[in-house]
Amino acid sequence: MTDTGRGSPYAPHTAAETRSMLDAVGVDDEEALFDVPNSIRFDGQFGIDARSESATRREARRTLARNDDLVSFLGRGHYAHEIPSVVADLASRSEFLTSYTQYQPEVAQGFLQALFEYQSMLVELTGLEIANCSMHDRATALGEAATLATRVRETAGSTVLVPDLVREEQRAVLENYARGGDLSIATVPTDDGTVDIDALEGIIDEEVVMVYAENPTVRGTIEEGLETIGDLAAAHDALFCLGSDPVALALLEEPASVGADVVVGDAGTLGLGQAYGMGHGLFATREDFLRQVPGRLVGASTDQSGRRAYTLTLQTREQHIRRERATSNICTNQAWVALRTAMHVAWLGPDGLLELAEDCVRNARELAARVDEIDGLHAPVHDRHHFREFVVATDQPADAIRDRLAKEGFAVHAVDEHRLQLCVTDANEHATDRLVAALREVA
Amino acid sequence: MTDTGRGSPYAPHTAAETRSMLDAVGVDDEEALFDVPNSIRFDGQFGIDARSESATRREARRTLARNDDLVSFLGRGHYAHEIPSVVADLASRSEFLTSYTQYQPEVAQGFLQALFEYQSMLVELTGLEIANCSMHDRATALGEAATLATRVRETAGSTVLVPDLVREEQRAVLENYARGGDLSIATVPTDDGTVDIDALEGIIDEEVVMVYAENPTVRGTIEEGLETIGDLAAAHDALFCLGSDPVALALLEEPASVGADVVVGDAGTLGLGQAYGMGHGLFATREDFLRQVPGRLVGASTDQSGRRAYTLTLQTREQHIRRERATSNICTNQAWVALRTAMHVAWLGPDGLLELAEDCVRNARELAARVDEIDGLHAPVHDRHHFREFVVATDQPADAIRDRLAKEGFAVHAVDEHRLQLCVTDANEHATDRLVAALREVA
Amino acid sequence: AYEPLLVEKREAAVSPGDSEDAPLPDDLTRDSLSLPALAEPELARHYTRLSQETYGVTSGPFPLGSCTMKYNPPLLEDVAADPSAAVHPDRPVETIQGTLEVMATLQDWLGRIGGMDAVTLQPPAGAAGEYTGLLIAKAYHEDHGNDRDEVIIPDSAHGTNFASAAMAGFDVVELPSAEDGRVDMDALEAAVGDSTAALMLTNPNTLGLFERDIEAIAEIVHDAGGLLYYDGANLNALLGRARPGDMGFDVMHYNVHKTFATPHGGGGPGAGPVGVVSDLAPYLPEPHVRETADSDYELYEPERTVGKVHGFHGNWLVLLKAYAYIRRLGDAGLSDASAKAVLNANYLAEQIDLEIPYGPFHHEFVASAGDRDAIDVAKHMLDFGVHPPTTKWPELVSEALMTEPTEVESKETLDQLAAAFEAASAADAADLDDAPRRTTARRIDQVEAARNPRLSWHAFDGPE
Amino acid sequence: AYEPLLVEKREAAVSPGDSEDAPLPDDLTRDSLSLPALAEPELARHYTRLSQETYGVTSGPFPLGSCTMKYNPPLLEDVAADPSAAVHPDRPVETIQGTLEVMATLQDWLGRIGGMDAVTLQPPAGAAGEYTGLLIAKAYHEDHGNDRDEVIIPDSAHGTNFASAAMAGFDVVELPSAEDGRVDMDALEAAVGDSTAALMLTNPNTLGLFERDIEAIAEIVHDAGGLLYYDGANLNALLGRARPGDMGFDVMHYNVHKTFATPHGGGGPGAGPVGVVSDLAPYLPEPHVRETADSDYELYEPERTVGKVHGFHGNWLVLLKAYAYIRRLGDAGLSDASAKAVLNANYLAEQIDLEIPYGPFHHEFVASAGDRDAIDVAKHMLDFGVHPPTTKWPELVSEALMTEPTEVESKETLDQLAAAFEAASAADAADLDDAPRRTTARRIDQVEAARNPRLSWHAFDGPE
Repeated sequence: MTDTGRGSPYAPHTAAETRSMLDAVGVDDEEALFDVPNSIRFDGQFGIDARSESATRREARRTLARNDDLVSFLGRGHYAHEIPSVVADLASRSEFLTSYTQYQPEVAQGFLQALFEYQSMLVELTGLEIANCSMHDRATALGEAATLATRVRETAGSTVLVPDLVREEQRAVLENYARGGDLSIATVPTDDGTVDIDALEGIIDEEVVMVYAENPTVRGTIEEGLETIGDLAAAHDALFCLGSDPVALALLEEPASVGADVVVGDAGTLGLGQAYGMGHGLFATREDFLRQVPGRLVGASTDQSGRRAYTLTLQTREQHIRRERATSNICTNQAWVALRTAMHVAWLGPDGLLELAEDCVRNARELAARVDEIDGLHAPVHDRHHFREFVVATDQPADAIRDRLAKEGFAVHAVDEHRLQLCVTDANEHATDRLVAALREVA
Repeated sequence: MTDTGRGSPYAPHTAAETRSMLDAVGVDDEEALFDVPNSIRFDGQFGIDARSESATRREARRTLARNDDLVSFLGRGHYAHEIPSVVADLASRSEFLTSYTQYQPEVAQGFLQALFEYQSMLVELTGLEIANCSMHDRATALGEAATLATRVRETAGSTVLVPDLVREEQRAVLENYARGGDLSIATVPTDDGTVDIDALEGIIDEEVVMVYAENPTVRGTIEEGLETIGDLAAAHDALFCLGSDPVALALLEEPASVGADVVVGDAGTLGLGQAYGMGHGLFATREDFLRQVPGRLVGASTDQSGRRAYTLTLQTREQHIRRERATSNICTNQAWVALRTAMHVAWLGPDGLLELAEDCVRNARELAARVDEIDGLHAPVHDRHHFREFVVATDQPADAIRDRLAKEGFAVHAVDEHRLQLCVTDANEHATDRLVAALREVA
Repeated sequence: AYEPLLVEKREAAVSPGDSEDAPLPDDLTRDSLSLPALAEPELARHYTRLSQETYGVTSGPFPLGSCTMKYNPPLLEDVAADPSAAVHPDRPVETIQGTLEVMATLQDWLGRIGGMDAVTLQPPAGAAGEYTGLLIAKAYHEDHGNDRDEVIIPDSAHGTNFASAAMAGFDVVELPSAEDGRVDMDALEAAVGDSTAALMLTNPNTLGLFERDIEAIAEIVHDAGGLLYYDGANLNALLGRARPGDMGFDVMHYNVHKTFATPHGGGGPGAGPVGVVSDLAPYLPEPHVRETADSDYELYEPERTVGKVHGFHGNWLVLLKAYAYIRRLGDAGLSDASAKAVLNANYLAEQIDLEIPYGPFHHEFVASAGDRDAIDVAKHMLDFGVHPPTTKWPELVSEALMTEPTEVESKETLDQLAAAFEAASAADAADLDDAPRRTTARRIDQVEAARNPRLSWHAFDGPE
Repeated sequence: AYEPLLVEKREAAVSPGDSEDAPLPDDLTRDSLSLPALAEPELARHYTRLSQETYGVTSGPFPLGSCTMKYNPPLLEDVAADPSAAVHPDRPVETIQGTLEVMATLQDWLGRIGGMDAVTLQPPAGAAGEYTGLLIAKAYHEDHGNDRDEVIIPDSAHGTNFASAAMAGFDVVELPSAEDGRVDMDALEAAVGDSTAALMLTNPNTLGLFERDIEAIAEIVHDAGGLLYYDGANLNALLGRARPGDMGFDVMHYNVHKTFATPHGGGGPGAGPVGVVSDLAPYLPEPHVRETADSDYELYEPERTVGKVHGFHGNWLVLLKAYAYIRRLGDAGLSDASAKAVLNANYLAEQIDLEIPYGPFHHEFVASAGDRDAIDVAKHMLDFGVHPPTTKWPELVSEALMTEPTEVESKETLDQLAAAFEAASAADAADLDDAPRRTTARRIDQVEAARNPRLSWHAFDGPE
């Protein structure tokens, strides 16, 4: 391991072995093996210095230390829940971490079973019959839902309805999918933080291929008219796509029971934690759409000795076989994050998961009440039930409060000039007393 | 996982399962199974609150954060070398971490082979034929060497000779071993940081059962008269026990070549890092003493199908079989640390290990020269070659300099009123410029 | 040993409405939820066993062609596990300068490595990178008033190329390969035209062959007004020897989970950063990271941005690992990685007797199983303790065994692989039919899996 | 699969004197050094395979009597991996207040759990704890002018008790067990006297039986002027139900790697803290940790200290793990651990047909393999995927199978264990002789290993 700057520390070749391999191949050196015209030969000088392992670790740590140490009360689609130590320990086992997509199922039964279990948990949580192994993230899952809608809807149409409260970044991703699929996006207004059902009724028509709603919404409000939305979508032969996450799904109305055809969301909400927006796209749908589902599916089968075995299945939907007629271009997905999600759900169990979800309601309610008592702050702004987060009206400019809180060690979101948003989970509830005290100072 | 304060989170029993198990046993509740007189029954109230997993982690982190964040230039028998990430990753694999002493070798071949490889590396490094799986630490290994001496020496005698420069803590441990074994400790003076050979010649007699020396010494000096010490010991039928560590052994004179009969030391110097003095005792000796070696030994054998296999061997030396006539009381040792040491040695390879060792000489020499240029500091105090560390004479009181350096973020050792000691390895050499700058300020 | 499903060990149901202090009214909550209910020690055993039934790079050679299954250093995991890296995407930029510095540095390094002027890190996978690149090409042509709706793709290209082109709204024009396995220049001349938005190319291609005429290819495509897209799947063949930018490519993606050693994780997450020449830089996804005059970092919206391809900033933790890998290796390490990857492929090819119709190849080669079924040979290779190569693809070679050993294999493991190739391809029909025999599961019935889809444990609720 | 030794994969030699810029003169350096020379990917595969050939608690049931192989939560590893915990032992105490607070808290908790007045954390293992306790007893008696050189130990005690007593310079007086498997009171009366320094006792004893007469035992020993030593190996049976201090014990050790879930690590490191009643507190090893008046922590030398039993402060990282475990469980968790440990032992015993001569037992029982060799039965149990119990000990039971399932086993795994017991003990002679068959290695020749000791790879240098 004395090779810093001399070669790859991960190539095991001794000089003698390299020599004998070159001899076997019949060339003088490795350069002779590169069939590259001289006109485009590169001299190898990227100008990137090598570092020893410890120096690499130290430099990365020093650089990352430029991130301020803040307790985050941020949410809006990327949530932090406490990850049990055992999840990181098991997921980091190198057989899981370094394996490939399971194209040789006979030596990948472990990972396949774990993904099958992941799918099963999401089937249970959504009430739908099919969940895939993962999409890139919630936004791309939403995009895939829209293209699924165009494939499965019986009549033509080109409109996707989206509430005005969806994160603009997610909508931006959807817009790119829509552009490729010749779809257009139309906006459904909200009323006090949830979908304005009357307005939706006015907008929806036969052009609509999909209606999207979220529960909870990006403002933490809980939708109360999901069944109506589902009925409206069904009445117009439009898919009803619901955005959620595995914690909320444990408590809130089951998507299948309100007529959802597709559920999307960030399943990395369990198992991964804060990762600058990295997560993995939950994608569940109805059995009817089996041949149109994007993404990988693990199925049960039997092996030659008659025992139950797992394998990737229905691969004829996928790009490596169907190419431009595939249901999606997705190849590398977020399998390892799905593994972590499954481990976290399993660790919580039904009791633990439900309790975690209930605390998302209780803690938000309690924190809102405490914030509301502070002069200059009014919470929650929306007269709804909330999950994890809520909006706070501020007398002072919201930006100023946010910046002063950052100095006190807290990260909160400024929605607009006079509104903040606060998100509380098991990962930051221990700091709520300090947050309230700081808010009292700066509001 | 919602059971904080309700029971053990690691006992999987549901209420129904507990009930059915109690029924099978034929009792009403678990309490009925405790055959404890009422007079000494305890009510279970220790007054220790339970914590959730995340709260436990948070509390421990908060408590440990009371340790100041200092770059350590401390050594004196407990050394820090950079641990490759792969060592922690592999050693933490649960099969290694949670396994037991290998009393069922058929399902412990992996750990046994790793220990066999550890033994082999220490055999190579010491030049002696036998190395055991580990003692508790360097000090207990030294104690065990002394009791070995009493068992293997042909004539009676009761004196162990130890240089005056040995850490007093190590000597204190040895003294307890000596007391139990009816031995007494006598001191050999040193001359400018290494054993005073003339003085040793004057002291040694037939009463001496063992002569101990260190290379490098606790002051970082490299002994130059080891062969003479070995000859003197041999001439008086005394064992020659040498203290060292696996890094130093890669470069300095091979113990076997200078007549050492036993080598002790902290092998955790590689593989473990700073751990408040935790490490593991290296213990190597000559083949002649095979039946008298303390501690566990892994040997090669064959299994029923004729293939090479590993097993603990020569267990008749050990306490669980020989009881009060055992070669030692050691049972639980430091096997997992030995595993880490072997991994670290293997990661370094011969080139890497030698380079690391050579840098221990070069870096100490270079730092001493730089320190010597600072007004008020003189280094090295001893006119010897040094390994990792050296003593610095100070004009100002050493304590004051040490305390001011702590405020600047550095931990150094004050030897006495006007002497400091500095230790430099690959783990802190990146901070030597800053240390020198700080010394310039405070010296 | 057979490991039961989690629910088969213990399951329990809860009903949100049941508790006294239910925090929500009944009509807003679900009726019940039934999930596995195991204690931590039971989970630890379950997943430990599942891991042991999974073949990873640490299990042995993993020579999947075009997948670049190189060793994933735990160093990268340690770097990514730094608690300071766990930030929320809505944090104000002035509070996450560390994250932004890593991203800006990685952008810079990838640019140097690919010979590109600007790089976005947002695409979360290689296919997402292709899609991003094509969105950029589309926007560029639209901006220049060109109505170009065709993307040309060689028949030997990765399936994602075709699917990504379709997703971005393009028609695919498939380009047949020439007899030497490379681009057929006449066919290319015939295919390009006013509708050509881009040509997508892998170089070296999936046969491991360098497209020697790449400069001429670039000229043809550029002359027709099209752009050249580089699929970075095979970049591990060329590090330090040739850069897509220098070859004439306008857009490229990098697979950091291939070239830069971030773990594949059983199928992901990866990351598919996209590099572009300066003309295309205004089209990169937003937000983009850049250094400010005073050495801070900021996010901004590129002038003509194509918008977003990920809801946040891509797979940050994966990017961080790639950053650590590139820093660890530096110039010499990266160049050596390619040297040894190419040497290994050539050495391995030399050790096996199977026909390899095309060459000279670089980091991978495609052997033919001849009159054997490539899948049978692959399954039987499993019995020798190695992972087999990719099978039956590319179709240019019959019964293809597409083999990429990467630089992390030693002469010893290459010899082991070669022995497995030889033994499996020399086995008799009965042995091949019966393979694999030494794996956790024997040969799995794919037809049954597809005909009678059982995609969750709910499928086992009834009598099995 | 057979895994070669590291040196059998690749070895290289270096000679310190060879380099141009050798930092030391030749006569101070060794001649040469020959070690394995492998790259990291090769090491990762080597040790991954070795780990998979090792049975741990995460592999399945591990019912070794008196060893308390309970589940080791990764939480503990995370806590111990905190970089703030990595301090040097020579750091001034004011710079390591966090470490000292953890130690002081753990001392306090262990005191409460054992009913002891003061606790030292220095002994690095259970046997080191015994030795420490006996050094304390010796110093105490010497201080009181007593010349007491005998330690009384029941014949069923752990081997370490005898060895530790010998190491501390005592003569051992072995106490035969009564017919009921407990201390023979008459024999005890006969054994105690002016020479009695201490009686060492495990309670429940190695048969799992509680010494019901413990108060009378204490009276006898105390009346004779001796001290009572408690071997904490079986403490997992009694948490929250009975405390050694309340039973009359004066000194005890705790095995944190048994009772408090720190991992065994293939044989260590553990930790063996020692608790004492207040009269003995002045004799504890130095340095000892205590809280100061202003809530800081300091190290001091107990007035009549026995000195040191470890070169520094014991196995700090192990102690830190034990601290985290106790904090996680708290009163209710600790009590429940014992309740379930005892229930599990009784339930398992109920499920197997073998004779269990002594009872009522607590967390462990000793079954007899009857006319079978206990080792054969144990080896055959391996074939059923479980770890067997401790064999042939204690000798009070012929062909003993000493079984301690701990609280972490579920009804399901206990049933699995019971099935393995039944199948193995019912197997015919041929099957037993041939066992194990499904393990990495078959039955290993112990005689060969001892007769022809090959203790390093150097033994294979010549022709094997």
